[in-house]
Amino acid sequence: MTDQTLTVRFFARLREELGTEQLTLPAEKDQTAGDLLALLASRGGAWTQLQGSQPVMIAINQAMAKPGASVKAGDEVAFFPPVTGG
Amino acid sequence: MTDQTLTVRFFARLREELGTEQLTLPAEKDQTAGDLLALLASRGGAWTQLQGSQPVMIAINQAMAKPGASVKAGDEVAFFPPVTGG
Amino acid sequence: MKWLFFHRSPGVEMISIQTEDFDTGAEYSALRDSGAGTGAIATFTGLVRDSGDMQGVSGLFLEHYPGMTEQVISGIVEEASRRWDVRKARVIHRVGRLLLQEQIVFVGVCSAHRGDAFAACEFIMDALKTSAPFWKKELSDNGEHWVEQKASDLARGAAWK
Amino acid sequence: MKWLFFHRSPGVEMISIQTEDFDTGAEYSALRDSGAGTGAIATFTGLVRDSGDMQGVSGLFLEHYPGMTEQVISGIVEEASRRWDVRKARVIHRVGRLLLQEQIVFVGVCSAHRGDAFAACEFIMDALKTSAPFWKKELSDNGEHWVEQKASDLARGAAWK
Repeated sequence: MTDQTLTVRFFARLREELGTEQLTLPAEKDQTAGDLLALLASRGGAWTQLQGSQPVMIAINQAMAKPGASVKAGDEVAFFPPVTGG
Repeated sequence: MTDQTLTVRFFARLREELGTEQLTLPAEKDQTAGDLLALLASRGGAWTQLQGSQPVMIAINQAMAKPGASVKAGDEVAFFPPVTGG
Repeated sequence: MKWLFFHRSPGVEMISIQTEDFDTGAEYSALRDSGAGTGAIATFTGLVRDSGDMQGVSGLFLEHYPGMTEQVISGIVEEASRRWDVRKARVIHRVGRLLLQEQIVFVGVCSAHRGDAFAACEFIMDALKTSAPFWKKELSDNGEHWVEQKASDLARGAAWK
Repeated sequence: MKWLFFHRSPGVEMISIQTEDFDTGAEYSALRDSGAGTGAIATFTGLVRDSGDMQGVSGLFLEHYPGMTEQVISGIVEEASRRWDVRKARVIHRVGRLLLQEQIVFVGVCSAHRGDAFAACEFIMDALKTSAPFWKKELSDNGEHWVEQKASDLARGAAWK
């Protein structure tokens, strides 16, 4: 069911190193942003850095969030490096 | 002797209330800016405010000074209210 | 690529993420035109400079998260408005490819009092550095390189808490 | 009535006491033109507003102590340059008769880093308020009245010591 998916977006260094700008994943019950990171890291290769030593920032529906925050169908979840604007 | 004088200047409210922009006074030995204020205050009338309750700021040769600073022939001594620029 | 985002009273807050350059003089004029209570206008403009991470930098590429960026900056300006007297605020951040010495960011605050204008302007700028989703990549003849977040920026942001 | 006062490296510091209005955009451009190390420009502009000392204020008359004013401001800018990275600084203060909402003072600082630009700009402005020999008289339909020094200005000046 397309209703039961969530969108994952990547920015900056992560977007480049994963070669991925956007993904659609099935939404699971009781899932957190941290669970998504673990799931994606299990793909191996460049994806392992999502659980590596470098910090990964999380936004859920365009607001900063912590790894323990829950994600649900329809959410837009974004992963990116620490910001460096201004 | 004109060489043995000093110039006294007044600004802002003091200039207006004393009706005086500039004075030439004889320079005395071992004189301080405070001595000048006392001398001028002894003129009476509006001049008494130079030793009144309102603060009087002092500059000697265009640099801020304290009442105990000595003044000598050739100096430019200025008296004015606290500054209010900016 | 240019978004204008108005929040609450129109004209009080202007936030723009844009590729084009901006005219700091025109921004100042727009801040100044805000009624008789105004006594103080503080502005900050950031220019592209070598971060020191890489040799022979010729410019930057700036990426951002459209939509989230505007929301985050709007929240920062709202927080500044709660903490200080802010009559008007304008924030511009450029994205895309920028050469060394080009203007990258503008923050301007108009207030009744100078202490509020300075504090709100600096607060917005510091918060933008640590929480708005922008990322800089340094470009040079030898390649390109994502800029790392500076501990000093995090410390400046945390100092306002 | 306009003095230009250059100190040490020409162009690093510009101080002007003048009756004429000034163009903040042009001042910004003059600050910006200062080489590749520049990353941050902070400006402050003060506008004439009712001090609250008097009803129905229509404007101000500003008196100063020619010669001393420029020396004091130059000393303030030098102190700022010792404490922070200051690539260029420009200070303009108007004197004479000014209407409500007219520009009265400009302080602009160009630096390598934003923290230095903000701190030096605010320091110069605060010090100018407490130690440069300017005096304001408020003008209204009912007469005129010398503005008293504010305790808050003295406190802001002392906070930098």
